[in-house]
Amino acid sequence: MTTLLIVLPLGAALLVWLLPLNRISAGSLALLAALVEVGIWIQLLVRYDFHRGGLQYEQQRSWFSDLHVSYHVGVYGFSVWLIGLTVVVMAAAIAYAFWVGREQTRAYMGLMLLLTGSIVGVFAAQDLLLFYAFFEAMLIPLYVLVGVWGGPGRLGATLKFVIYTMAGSLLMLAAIIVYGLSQDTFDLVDIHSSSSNWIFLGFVAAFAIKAPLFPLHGWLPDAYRESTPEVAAVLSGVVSKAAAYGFLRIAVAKFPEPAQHFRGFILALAAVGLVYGSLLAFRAPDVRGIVAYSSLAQMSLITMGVFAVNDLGLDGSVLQMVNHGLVSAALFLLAGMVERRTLTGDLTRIGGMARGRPALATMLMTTGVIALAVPLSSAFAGEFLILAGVFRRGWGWAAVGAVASVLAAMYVLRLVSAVLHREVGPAVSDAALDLRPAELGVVVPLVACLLVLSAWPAAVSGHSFRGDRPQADVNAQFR
Amino acid sequence: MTTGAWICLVSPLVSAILITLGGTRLSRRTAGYLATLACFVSFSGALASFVAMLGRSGGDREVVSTAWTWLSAGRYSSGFEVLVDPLSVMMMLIVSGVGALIVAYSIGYMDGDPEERRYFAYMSLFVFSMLLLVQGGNLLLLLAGWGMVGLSSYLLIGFWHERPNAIAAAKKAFIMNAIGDATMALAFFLLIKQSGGLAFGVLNAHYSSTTANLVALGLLGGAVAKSAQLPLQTWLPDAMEGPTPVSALIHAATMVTAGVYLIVRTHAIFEQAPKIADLAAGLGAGTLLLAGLIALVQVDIKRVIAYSTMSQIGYMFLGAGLGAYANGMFHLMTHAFFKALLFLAAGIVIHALADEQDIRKMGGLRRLLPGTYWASLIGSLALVGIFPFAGFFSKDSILAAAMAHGTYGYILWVAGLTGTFLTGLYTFRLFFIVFGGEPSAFVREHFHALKRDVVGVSMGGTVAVLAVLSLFGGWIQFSPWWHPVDTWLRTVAEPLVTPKSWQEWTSIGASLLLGLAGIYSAWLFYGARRVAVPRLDVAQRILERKFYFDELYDALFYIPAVLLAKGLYVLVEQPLVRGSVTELGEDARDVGGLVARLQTGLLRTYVLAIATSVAVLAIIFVAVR
Amino acid sequence: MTGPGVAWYLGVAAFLFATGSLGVLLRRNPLIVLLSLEIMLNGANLALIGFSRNFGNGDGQIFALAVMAVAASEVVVGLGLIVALNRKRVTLDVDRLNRLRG
Amino acid sequence: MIPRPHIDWFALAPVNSLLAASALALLCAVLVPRPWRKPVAAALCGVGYAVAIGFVIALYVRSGQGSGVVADAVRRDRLAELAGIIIAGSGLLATALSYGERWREDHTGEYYALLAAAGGGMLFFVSANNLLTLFLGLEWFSISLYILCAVDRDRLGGLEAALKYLVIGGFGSAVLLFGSALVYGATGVLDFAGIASAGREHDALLLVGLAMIVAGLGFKASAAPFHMWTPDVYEGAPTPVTAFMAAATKTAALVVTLRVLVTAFPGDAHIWTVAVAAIAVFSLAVGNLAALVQKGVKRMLAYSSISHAGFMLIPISAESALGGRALLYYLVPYAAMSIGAFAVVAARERELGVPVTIDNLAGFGWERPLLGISMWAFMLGFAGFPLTGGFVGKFYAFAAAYRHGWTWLVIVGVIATLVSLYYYLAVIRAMFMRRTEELQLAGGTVSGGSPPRELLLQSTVCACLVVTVGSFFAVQPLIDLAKHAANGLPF
Repeated sequence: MTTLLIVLPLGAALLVWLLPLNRISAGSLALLAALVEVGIWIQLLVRYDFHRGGLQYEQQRSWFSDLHVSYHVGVYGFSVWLIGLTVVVMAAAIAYAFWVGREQTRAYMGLMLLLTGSIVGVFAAQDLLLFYAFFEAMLIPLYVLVGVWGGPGRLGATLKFVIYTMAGSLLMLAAIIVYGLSQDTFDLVDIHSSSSNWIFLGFVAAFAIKAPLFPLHGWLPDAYRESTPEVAAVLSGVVSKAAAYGFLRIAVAKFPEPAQHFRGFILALAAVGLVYGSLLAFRAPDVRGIVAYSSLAQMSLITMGVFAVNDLGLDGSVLQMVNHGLVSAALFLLAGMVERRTLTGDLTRIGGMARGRPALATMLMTTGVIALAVPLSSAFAGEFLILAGVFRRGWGWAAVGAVASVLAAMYVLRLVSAVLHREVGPAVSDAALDLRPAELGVVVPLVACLLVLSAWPAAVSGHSFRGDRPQADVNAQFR
Repeated sequence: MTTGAWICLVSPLVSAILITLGGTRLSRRTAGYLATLACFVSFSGALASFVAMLGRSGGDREVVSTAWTWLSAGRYSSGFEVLVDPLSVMMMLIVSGVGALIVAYSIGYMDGDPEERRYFAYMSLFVFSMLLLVQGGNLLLLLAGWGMVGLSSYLLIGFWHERPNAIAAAKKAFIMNAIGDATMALAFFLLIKQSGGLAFGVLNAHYSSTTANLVALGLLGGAVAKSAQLPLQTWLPDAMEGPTPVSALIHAATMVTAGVYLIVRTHAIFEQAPKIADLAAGLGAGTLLLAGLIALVQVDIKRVIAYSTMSQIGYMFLGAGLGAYANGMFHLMTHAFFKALLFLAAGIVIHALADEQDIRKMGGLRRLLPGTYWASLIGSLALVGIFPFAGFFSKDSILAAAMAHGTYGYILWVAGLTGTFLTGLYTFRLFFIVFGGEPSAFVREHFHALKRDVVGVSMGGTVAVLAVLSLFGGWIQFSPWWHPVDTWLRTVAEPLVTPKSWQEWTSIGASLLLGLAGIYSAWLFYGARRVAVPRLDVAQRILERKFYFDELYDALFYIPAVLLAKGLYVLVEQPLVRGSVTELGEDARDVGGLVARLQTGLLRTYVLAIATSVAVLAIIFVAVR
Repeated sequence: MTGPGVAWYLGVAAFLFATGSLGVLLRRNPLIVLLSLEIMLNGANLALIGFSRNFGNGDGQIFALAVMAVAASEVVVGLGLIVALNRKRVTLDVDRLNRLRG
Repeated sequence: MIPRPHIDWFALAPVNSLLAASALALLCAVLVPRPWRKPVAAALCGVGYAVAIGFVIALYVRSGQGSGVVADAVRRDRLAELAGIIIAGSGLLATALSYGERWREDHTGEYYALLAAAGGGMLFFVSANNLLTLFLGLEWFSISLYILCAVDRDRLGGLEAALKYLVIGGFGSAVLLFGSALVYGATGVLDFAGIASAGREHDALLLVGLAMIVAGLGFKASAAPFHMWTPDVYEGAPTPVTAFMAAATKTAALVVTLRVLVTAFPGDAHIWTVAVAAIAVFSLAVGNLAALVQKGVKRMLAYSSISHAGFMLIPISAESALGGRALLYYLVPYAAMSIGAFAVVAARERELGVPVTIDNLAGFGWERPLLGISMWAFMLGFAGFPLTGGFVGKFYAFAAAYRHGWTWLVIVGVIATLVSLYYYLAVIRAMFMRRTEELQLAGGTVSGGSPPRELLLQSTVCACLVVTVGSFFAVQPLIDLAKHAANGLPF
């Protein structure tokens, strides 16, 4: 089943590329594939034995034996949730792209599917080299998606994005080689934990750039601004989670001592990033800027949770990964929908869009409110757990988090009211319609997921690690 | 008993969801009816559990019913559960009852607003959140409700979202409350660290004094933010930008008093941290004076009432902080009645004068709005605490409790009494200006009376009901002789102070006198206009600028934050973070240019290069052998 | 009878090789450059034959023979190229051959 | 009757078949009427390569353990045969690629004859077992290549390239030759095994000789600092020839380097491993940095081939069976990627009629999706992205370096890869992210309407694409091939 989850989108991508389809049929084929993917994931969710936990739906075939590299995939409890996030967000993104009607639809849809497959692969890979392969494979479609269909500044943005990311991943490659060869296996399950700081830093570099952590986020604003809304949604919603997953699955799980040794340092980076991102989001002049920097802040928060390395922090971070994935995806898509109507994201030129557009207002308000982690929302639950967890490592971290939560309220409300409230902005014409049914069909599922999670966050936080002891689970390297 | 509680909690949420999903399929009026119905259902649910509770003895009056595990991580877990005990039932009754009345009133007040549905959805959402706050079976849910009321208050203050002021006020309110939420959350983190859970039970555990102090401080932070006490009081007056019923429900009757409920609910921790408890009482006293003074110069009818709310909540904090929990809660209840009454009456006035709120343009409404005149008279007397109106019974008992608290208590007592005088003064200033004298030109021009239609009935009817409540609601308890509220709440929170009867009587006498004095002087200045209002420009300006708190906070927090953000962008983001990589790339290209320049295309250069490198290679080989 | 030691032969060979390479380095006429290449190769040949005699096995001499053949063909190709270039009215100067660079 | 050594004709069959093809092609240059000349000659050349491939594969299968042929002048072992497969394959592809090349028709016969001859020379070269055959093989294919560069006599660039190549190549082979002479002088033998067993490891003469041999081979592998001819020749030569050189010459040179160093000079490994590593680092630096600023695609690819010489010298410097495997594995996708890349360049060239620069690739990817996507894959492969064999190749190379204890070399390689991204991605960017409208041609003319569709060229590209991507998934079989080949060497 795991392999199916990975292969299905890839196959669909090939199909979309090879068959001479027109725009409609190509788009619907891709959408169909994405939805089937979701269906398969639901199967996985239902069949996965959360009580037993641990690695399930394993598959292993030797890739090249002399260095003990194998195609080894499987899912843990938290991988189930992250894969779910991926398939849902990708389905929404593909649907939106289909509705908007990107030119060269076949290429676009194929790349989106390819992306889906590789991201799922990242979350399912249980072999270091396979993980790396998928991790890199994500970059290929992203590069083209941003570079071809992106905005005016796309070329610079893509170049920066790729160079940054590759710098990190190549360090990771070096780390993987050293780590795997020194242990004479690349299997994430069998490989023993290491205490080498250098290897650890190699991995951390890659994930810290991908996440991103302050100050390695130089690629983020351009990439998020220049790419099409759905790609931005995927970037901040899903791709960044691959990094957080890496922190959790490799950096913390395989390097207990270094993780402890560098905890202060990384928590500090995350804390700075949290406040820094929130502040810059507060001054960002356009819708996407706010969301982009807020996602910098949120990823820092998640990293905090992971490196708290205790029950609360880990469970919270997994929950928050899912939340932020859905939230930022929804926000970017909504931003795209707003920009479609106003042709600009400049906050000074839009406003007052709530009047006569109840659907848009409701969606944006709901998502925004969840984004600022108002209590009783799933985002609040995640943030609460993370901060409670990191509080155990030192009250200062949690205090920073608390400050950031106030800042979050500030920038989200700024965003919401700049778009919806006050007098109507010059760029908003009365002809600008409310959300179309198709657009609702894209956003409502995401928001619905968020509301369900808000009613029952324990669904994720309580079903990510075996039993009730994530910490033990992590320290036992997920055995 | 729990079924009733669940019904009480869920029905407003259901109506909110229905109205949202229904959208335009519901007529505006229907939405109003739906919301009202839901509130009355939840009130009956509250009544049901109240009756059920009466049938039980003190010990097993506390029941927790868990629906599902809401949040869990590792060994920590919090259920989605309601706690039904005397305290929560009392709050349920107040919230759903007053809520129902005010929602009913809104049908009339909001009649004709294009976005009525949204309004009633928000209102139902608020009632749900408030009920969640008071019913939540553990601290986490309490915090959840805490935040949700903040949210719905934000939504309702900013209901008329095309008014920049309304939006600004809404943001301000939300962010001030977010600060409170944050401090509460920190307190909870500490609790989790110390005791591993957030059930109310953990509060009774014994903690080191530092822990207790910190936790209590965090909770107090939340309380003052929510109840607009010093130092986080500045948002409440601005919140009057919202529709009047909202001000009545959220910013007078229920939400802003949540701080008092919090202190009573978590009294166990405050009792372990007496200093913080005293601080709470002190803040209450300070606020009641501050607000009373500012209220003297306000010209916006709603703002005057808002400040009076602040000062009344000051009384409640005073009581709760001193450990006179029952008295605090009792005052909360009566205050809910008469303050709602005042606001709704003010609402009628505003409605009748085409949304004018400036009292300087009003006057002589006595003959035009007789019913409202009597209603607000009752309300004002109750507010000042004149026998036999509701405020009399509750306020005086608090003052008495203060006397029983030693020297510190006496200081607070004096403050409270001064407050009484101020209350009388500003309340009746408002009353005389609005109703006394002859109708002003403005009034004659704009006045239009209520008709006997749905609008009139919904507004007039609710005001009448509240008037009755403020008239007799206080008789439930007269602390010198009978005190059922005390006994009712005793199982939840044992009061720390029991004033002797002479203290009771002295404070009753004193406050009555001072209250009447206040009213009399108000009559001199504004009613009969015998004496000209004394003008002290400095004081006037300070009071009009509300002691410059807004300016102070802007200078202290907002402006630095903005500057910091800008600075970071200019100094860090642009040059260091964004620029660095591009520069690296440029450098690499430059080096590449140099290397490529070696490629002269001249054959002999190439040969030379090869020859030399061969020579070098050979020499090295021989050298290192 | 005995002649000079192998070292001498090596010396001469090296001298020839150096001369040839200097020729390639310094001369600008492609014909002379080709000539210098030949000299280099012949230096190598001399070394080979000298060593071969020294060791008394024939390998070196066979090698030398092969090298001569190769050298001849190389020169032929070179001349052909030069002729072709000349047809294009290019002055025979290797320093003019710098269209391809950078 | 004089005794003659036993001759294993089967072992020589590949070389001979190519020689035969070359001879026949030459004949048809005179006998076949002009209109038929091109197809016939090309067919002969192609058949020759095909047969050669067949023989080489058969040989690979049949020569489990290596054996000397013709009095040990030539070696028959799996190393030679595997290299032979790669070379002959590239030759076949190059033949297909050349068919569509537009130049004066009068010398096609000779062209294909030389192409076949060059291939034969390389096959002979990789199986060389002593210094004499080494030199002969080297000159054999070098001379053929000199002429191939100049085959289009109308293009001055070709002539200039050819002359430069000849002079510098001659210089290089002279160096190699003198080095061989010195080694002979030091040891008194010519065959590699003998040199190894002569026990003169620290003799100055031998070391100087070794240095010169390393230089000569590095020259053929176009490794810095012996690389300087590469960009000019690659740019000047006709694109199919460039493709052939890039793929086959490098393969031959690297394999032979591995063989010579390991079999003949194991005693001085401590010296030459460091030297080779240094050369590798130097090549990586020079190749990548210079490639950053190139405008012409062929020239850029030339520099990239220099940097790849660096990448593939890393495993040689590791001097281990793993290193051998890494090299032989890497050569497969590398050959495919270079031929494919140059094939795409050729296609664009024929379409525009002007040298291809990064700028005038604009929009190419959307006009010719197949070629565009293939080029995309090749560039990513060069850059070592997953889903291409380039990734696994780099991985193996670095792994070998790490096993040898040279983590620093891994780091250098990683940094080099990062730098290389700039120019590889520049190609993709031009092809897909720029619109055709942005394309200003310097005097060139876009052949209006639908560009020429060449079945041969496109199938060439497809074949390369298949190998490039396939080698990522089918690592195990390739590695097994490489393992058996490398085990022939005395590590």
